[in-house]
Amino acid sequence: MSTLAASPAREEAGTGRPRGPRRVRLQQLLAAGTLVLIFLAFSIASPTIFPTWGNIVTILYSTVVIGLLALGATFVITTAGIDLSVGTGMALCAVMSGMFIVNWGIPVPLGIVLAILFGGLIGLINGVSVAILDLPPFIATLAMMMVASGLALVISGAAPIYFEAPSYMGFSTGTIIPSIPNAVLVLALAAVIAAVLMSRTLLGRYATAIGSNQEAAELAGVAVKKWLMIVYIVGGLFTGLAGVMISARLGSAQPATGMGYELDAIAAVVIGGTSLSGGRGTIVGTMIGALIISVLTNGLQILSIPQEWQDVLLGAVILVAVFIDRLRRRAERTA
Amino acid sequence: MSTLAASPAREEAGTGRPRGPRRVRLQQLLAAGTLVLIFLAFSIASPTIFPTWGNIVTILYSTVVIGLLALGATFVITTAGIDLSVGTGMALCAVMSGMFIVNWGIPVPLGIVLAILFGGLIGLINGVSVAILDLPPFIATLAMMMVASGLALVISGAAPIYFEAPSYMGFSTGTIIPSIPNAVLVLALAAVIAAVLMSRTLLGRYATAIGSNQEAAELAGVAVKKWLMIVYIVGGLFTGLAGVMISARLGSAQPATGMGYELDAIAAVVIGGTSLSGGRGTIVGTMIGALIISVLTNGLQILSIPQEWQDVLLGAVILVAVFIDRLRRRAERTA
Amino acid sequence: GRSREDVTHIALVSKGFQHQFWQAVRRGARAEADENGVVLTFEGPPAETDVEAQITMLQNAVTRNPDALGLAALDSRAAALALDEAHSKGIPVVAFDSGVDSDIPLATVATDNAAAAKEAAKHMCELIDGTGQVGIVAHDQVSLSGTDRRDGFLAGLEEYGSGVEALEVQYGEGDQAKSADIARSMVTAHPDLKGLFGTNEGSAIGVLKGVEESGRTDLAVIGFDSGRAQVEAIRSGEMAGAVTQDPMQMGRLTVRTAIEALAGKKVEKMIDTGFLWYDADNIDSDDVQRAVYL
Amino acid sequence: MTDPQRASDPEGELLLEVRGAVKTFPGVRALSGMRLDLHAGEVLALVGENGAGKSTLMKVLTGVHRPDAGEFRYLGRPLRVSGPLDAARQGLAIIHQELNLIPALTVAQNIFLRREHPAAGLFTRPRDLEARTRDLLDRLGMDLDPSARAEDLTVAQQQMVEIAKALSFDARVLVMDEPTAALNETEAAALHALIRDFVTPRTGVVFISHRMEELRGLADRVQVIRDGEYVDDFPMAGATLDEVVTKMVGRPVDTSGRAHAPRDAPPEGEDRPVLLAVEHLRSEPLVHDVSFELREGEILGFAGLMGAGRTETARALIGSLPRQRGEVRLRGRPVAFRSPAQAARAGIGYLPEDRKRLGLMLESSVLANMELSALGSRFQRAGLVRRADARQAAEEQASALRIRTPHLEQPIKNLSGGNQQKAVIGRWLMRESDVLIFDEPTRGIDVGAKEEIHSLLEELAAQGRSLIVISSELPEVLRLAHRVVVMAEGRVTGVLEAADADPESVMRLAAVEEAPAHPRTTDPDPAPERGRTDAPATTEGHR
Ligand SMILES: Nc1ncnc2c1ncn2[C@@H]1O[C@H](COP(=O)(O)OP(=O)(O)OP(=O)(O)O)[C@@H](O)[C@H]1O
Ligand SMILES: Nc1ncnc2c1ncn2[C@@H]1O[C@H](COP(=O)(O)OP(=O)(O)OP(=O)(O)O)[C@@H](O)[C@H]1O
Ligand SMILES: [Mg+2]
Ligand SMILES: [Mg+2]
Repeated sequence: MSTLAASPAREEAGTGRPRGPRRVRLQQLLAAGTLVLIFLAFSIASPTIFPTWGNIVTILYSTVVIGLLALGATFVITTAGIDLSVGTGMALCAVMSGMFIVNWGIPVPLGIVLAILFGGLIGLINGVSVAILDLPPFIATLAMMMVASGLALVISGAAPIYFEAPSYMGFSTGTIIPSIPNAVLVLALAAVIAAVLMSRTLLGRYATAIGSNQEAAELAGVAVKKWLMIVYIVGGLFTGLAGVMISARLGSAQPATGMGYELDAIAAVVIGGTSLSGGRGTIVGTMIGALIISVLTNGLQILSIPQEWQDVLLGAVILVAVFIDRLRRRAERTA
Repeated sequence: MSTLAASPAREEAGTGRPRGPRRVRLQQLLAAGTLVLIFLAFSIASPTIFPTWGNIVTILYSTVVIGLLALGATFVITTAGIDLSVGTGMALCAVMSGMFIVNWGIPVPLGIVLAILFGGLIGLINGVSVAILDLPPFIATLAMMMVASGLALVISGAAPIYFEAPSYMGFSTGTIIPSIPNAVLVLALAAVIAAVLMSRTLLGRYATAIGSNQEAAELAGVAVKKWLMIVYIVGGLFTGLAGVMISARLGSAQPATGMGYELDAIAAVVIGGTSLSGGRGTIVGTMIGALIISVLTNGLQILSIPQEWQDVLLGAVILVAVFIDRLRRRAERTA
Repeated sequence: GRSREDVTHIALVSKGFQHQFWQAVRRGARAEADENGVVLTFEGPPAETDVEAQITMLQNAVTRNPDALGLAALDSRAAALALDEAHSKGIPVVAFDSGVDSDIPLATVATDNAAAAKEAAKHMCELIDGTGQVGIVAHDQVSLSGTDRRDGFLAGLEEYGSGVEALEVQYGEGDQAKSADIARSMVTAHPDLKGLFGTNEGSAIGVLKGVEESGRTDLAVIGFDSGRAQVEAIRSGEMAGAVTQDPMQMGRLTVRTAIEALAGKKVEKMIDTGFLWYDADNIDSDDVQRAVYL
Repeated sequence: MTDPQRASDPEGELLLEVRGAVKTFPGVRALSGMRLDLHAGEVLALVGENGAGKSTLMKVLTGVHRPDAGEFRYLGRPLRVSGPLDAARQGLAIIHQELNLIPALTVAQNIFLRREHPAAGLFTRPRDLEARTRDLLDRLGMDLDPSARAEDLTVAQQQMVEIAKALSFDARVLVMDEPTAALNETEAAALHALIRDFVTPRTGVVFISHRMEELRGLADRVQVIRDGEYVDDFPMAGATLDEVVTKMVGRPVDTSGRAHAPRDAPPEGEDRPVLLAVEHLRSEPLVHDVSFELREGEILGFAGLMGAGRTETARALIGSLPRQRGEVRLRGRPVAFRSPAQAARAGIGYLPEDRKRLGLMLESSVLANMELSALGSRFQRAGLVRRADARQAAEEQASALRIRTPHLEQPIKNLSGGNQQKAVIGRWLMRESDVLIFDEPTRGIDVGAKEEIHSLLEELAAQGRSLIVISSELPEVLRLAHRVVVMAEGRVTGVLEAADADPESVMRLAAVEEAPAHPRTTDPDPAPERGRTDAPATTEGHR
């Protein structure tokens, strides 16, 4: 094969070696750059308030729910799928958590586990629709979105369920580490787990393979149906955890919330650099994406920009952020 | 066709030629079947009320706005894109229509045209983001969704704009043809135009080509950027028209509406059988999809099913509808 | 941001932003603020179900260290943490629209949604002389304003109209088009329907449109809140009447109370901004004119 | 034979035995009563026209498709496979015609997909995987980087990965479906070497190819199939090309075209007006400095090794790749196309080399694929598509190219590789254009069809159209070209008049720093055998 060795294309591949991994790392570094940029901008605009530790905690805290949903969504999107049911699914899981713990008096830790598992159940149903019934993910999860929002109301009797046990709220508001709410730790932990799943396990690899070329994956013997199911279940588990965290933060399960969260979550994933056409998922990117969104929201409110303008700016900045990301990637491709 | 004759496929070749077109027609027939089925079910459940002419008009009337948005979305989705900005974009166009006609006193017909063109402008911006800046349609239009909802509030001063001219309301509520509101005629006309655009013009062909393999289309000499822009502009024009129709119905431009309409519109398109992965768009299907949704909503309300159950059922039925559609298509493939 | 020393900053975190009711509150608050040379910020979540969004807004507002804070809590429990922080920072808090069950707020500038809706029910029963079917198009199924108005109205029907049958309540998210479709369906589904009630401006206008489109003219339509369309409909008789609260007054009083509290004045714990029924007869009276927003 | 110590051994153990295999697809009978024997120690060449059923047969064997009927025996026992992976694990490995790597995964991840030996059944072990891949690649003498992503590899390298994957199973039977279609002579030769190493007294190879020249050097036995049926099989040794082709097509075919290259009468080039002039074209990373002239009615051949940059040159020319430098003049007027659409409007069409990725709209019908390029120019009035005309023209084109499909509404993905290629060529023939750039125009096309396409290209040239033919098959270039542009490493290393163009001269120019690789390409009787012996010859150079 000495010819291959000699050909320029070979050199291309030669540089290819470190390129794959290094490229990703570099990109995330730069994506983080966008985040830092935005952060600095706000720090200059509001030096006394925005960059304070208190506010940073606020930002992190407000990232938790979207962050968790986005983590789950990253796996689904990596398979070239999409999950619109995370928002109302989260509400449903919150309600179930309330049913378990408040109405049925199940001990808090067990109740939390059950609520998370219930999220997995939602994911399972999505998985069946997509993998077995072969429905388009968009429509399958859209339907689930409606069903979940309905069920949340039915089960809760359309009324918030209030948690009594302080330990439950503590799960979000407590501070094992001084001045850092547990919710933030939970998100961090979840992110680490997600990162391992994505880059160090078969789940991540097969999800990528399926998203990159499903037929080829199938030909290569990957049990596509099975792994698709697992991916949606994993997504659902994160949804469940998000449901627990939001109800723990609010001290109550709000059956009617959730609608709209799915778009924010997907936005976070895409801003982070995961491709909606699949085959390319980065957990670090997703976290950065989620942070970009919450830093923007927080910063604009800190600067007390009139609310109608906040939407406009948020939209504009997201466009720019993604555009820069694009430029960078194109630059890399031709570099 | 000598080889066609000589080929082993000979047996089929005869029947083959007309098969394609006929197949499509057949499929739409069957999709319509699902609609008819649902309609019959409700007619049996509520024989005295549901199938009355009055209620049918109600259904058609309530289909207008979603229908128009779905028509526009069909083109975008055919290119494997997506447009999340149609909902709030519609609200913005309604507000602009109010500005033009009420605040600036532009004559109604011209004002309507301008409002529709404004929708085209929104589409143009989406088109630039997607075709020129090469941003993922999902994120580009998501950003536009935020910007539009913000601008609608800013421009209207967060207050509804009330139309005076009866002729404007008449554009929706009037009845050129006795007992059929003009809005329904507008939708019908729009659908016909869309159908022609999709199946008889370069626009439809190129949109399909781009959707099924953009690179191939490009190398085959299709001006991909140009046509992508046109597609998004067309989508925007339908959005504009929807904005006019909804404000004409309500007699006022409501700056705060629109959020959520985009998902219904996309759902209609997908239920109709257009593939979100592009390369396959059917206008008839989209209209059927839109009707399926509004028939379901109306029927469930007629039966005064509790709201929370309506969502559940709506979701479930959509799943089933799409699933049947899938089965049918698979059947065709292997038949 | 701005130089904080000289000017007084008051932050209002409301239950909503886009709906006209909240815009009216905002206008009233702004007017009062301008008169007193106070800098006002007004924020509210997109929907009255977005509790978390409101908590984040509240949190951010507290972080900004305003001189005083006004809150219309979507959920008192959820707001507790942020309120504690405000309290510990010595920021006086005024609750508005509905109470916050916490002793932190110095005062509550509110109105009784249930009572208002009950008033509406009373007139409904009179209009349909105590018998027949009545439909309710509510704007929200969970939030306080939604449930209070719904339940208040239902209770009112019980009390004043022995023979009145309330249909299954339907919810239109305060979206006029959706509410109109619902109203149409109700009218179609129940030929001998006597009256319809919309629980906020969007729902009311929707009901109005739905009835109008259905061609029925004999229905008693009652609305809630005001806004130009409702006022005109009441003038023209399409709508029998509506209960309105006094959102602008609510905004004014919230800001005024906050300013007084800052000035160290003693403030009343409970300030009721009240509500009033208006119809073709009293619509031009001064207090109605003051209450309704257009 | 190039490899005397390995005599063909039809008496070797019977590895594969197929009888009466039947497979039908909607509208198509791909296999009807097919038979096949493969003995240990032999390389069996499977030849047939496009759509004859070669790939289908192999897909049925390796569990991609379920056969409708037929008896399949492997190592004497009835063959039972649940799918490709299972087949491979049983020692029955296939390399598909269409590359089936997963773009987003690395070489290592692709090769050992589903064989990761995960820790605790879940955790991947990247280092271990790399190591295993290195061992494999070293054993095969492949210089590939285990952690390069498949999407960053050239077609040829992707092919190598597929092969490495197939060989990584300890396979008894190796099936290769047109593995050399995307390779040029040198790479093909290297592949042949691999195959020879693979074949032992206990293993056998089924080798599908449309490049008759290479078969003589490689195969022990040829089996010809036609229209899904077994035609004949015989030792390669005695067989002449014409026999094989005649059996394939079922009628005598004149293959003389390739017999006497280069074409004797190069049209008196000089006085023909220059249609297209390219000067110092530069398009990083693969094209550095390319200049050439295309005359009216001329066929300009482009030869070069893989990655020489011919494809990129063409794509920079039509504006689908950015160009940093250089001037292009069409009829003396400078042009700078920013998109293929502009080039097409100016009368320049480009047929991409990578059919599946860049040529086809797989989900769409044959018609939609064929009419695409001409829609805007020929088949519309005021934006309205004249569907009847388009269909009419497409049907004429389809029969002219002898495209094998039940009807034009058939999804093109259901056509055989070769017929897909014909459809894409047809796309450009349906549109009026003066300059046509064909990148690997006969990649995966059967001899008969290749012959047709060659004469078709000559016809076009005769009609005064100017053609650029990029081909990695030297004989093709030599046969068609009036002049041959040779490229290496993104530069033009020479332009040869047809008369002076022969494999040696071209190879010398193409393989710049690779001189030692081709000392023995001077072979006994150039004229008739040049094309065929070229591949093995270069290989000799390697070993
Ligand atoms: N999935 C499929 N669905 C329908 N028809 C198919 C399918 N696959 C193959 N065919 C048809 O079966 C016949 C044989 O196809 P096959 O790919 O085996 O031919 P081939 O000998 O490999 O041709 P080539 O040399 O061009 O690759 C062709 O007519 C093709 O159109
Ligand atoms: N499928 C592909 N994916 C990526 N690049 C490709 C592909 N096909 C061709 N190329 C580009 O073309 C170059 C060579 O492609 P290929 O393997 O077909 O050899 P070639 O066509 O002889 O080379 P060239 O045409 O550049 O002289 C590669 O270096 C690559 O840049
Ligand atoms: Mg084949
Ligand atoms: Mg090439």
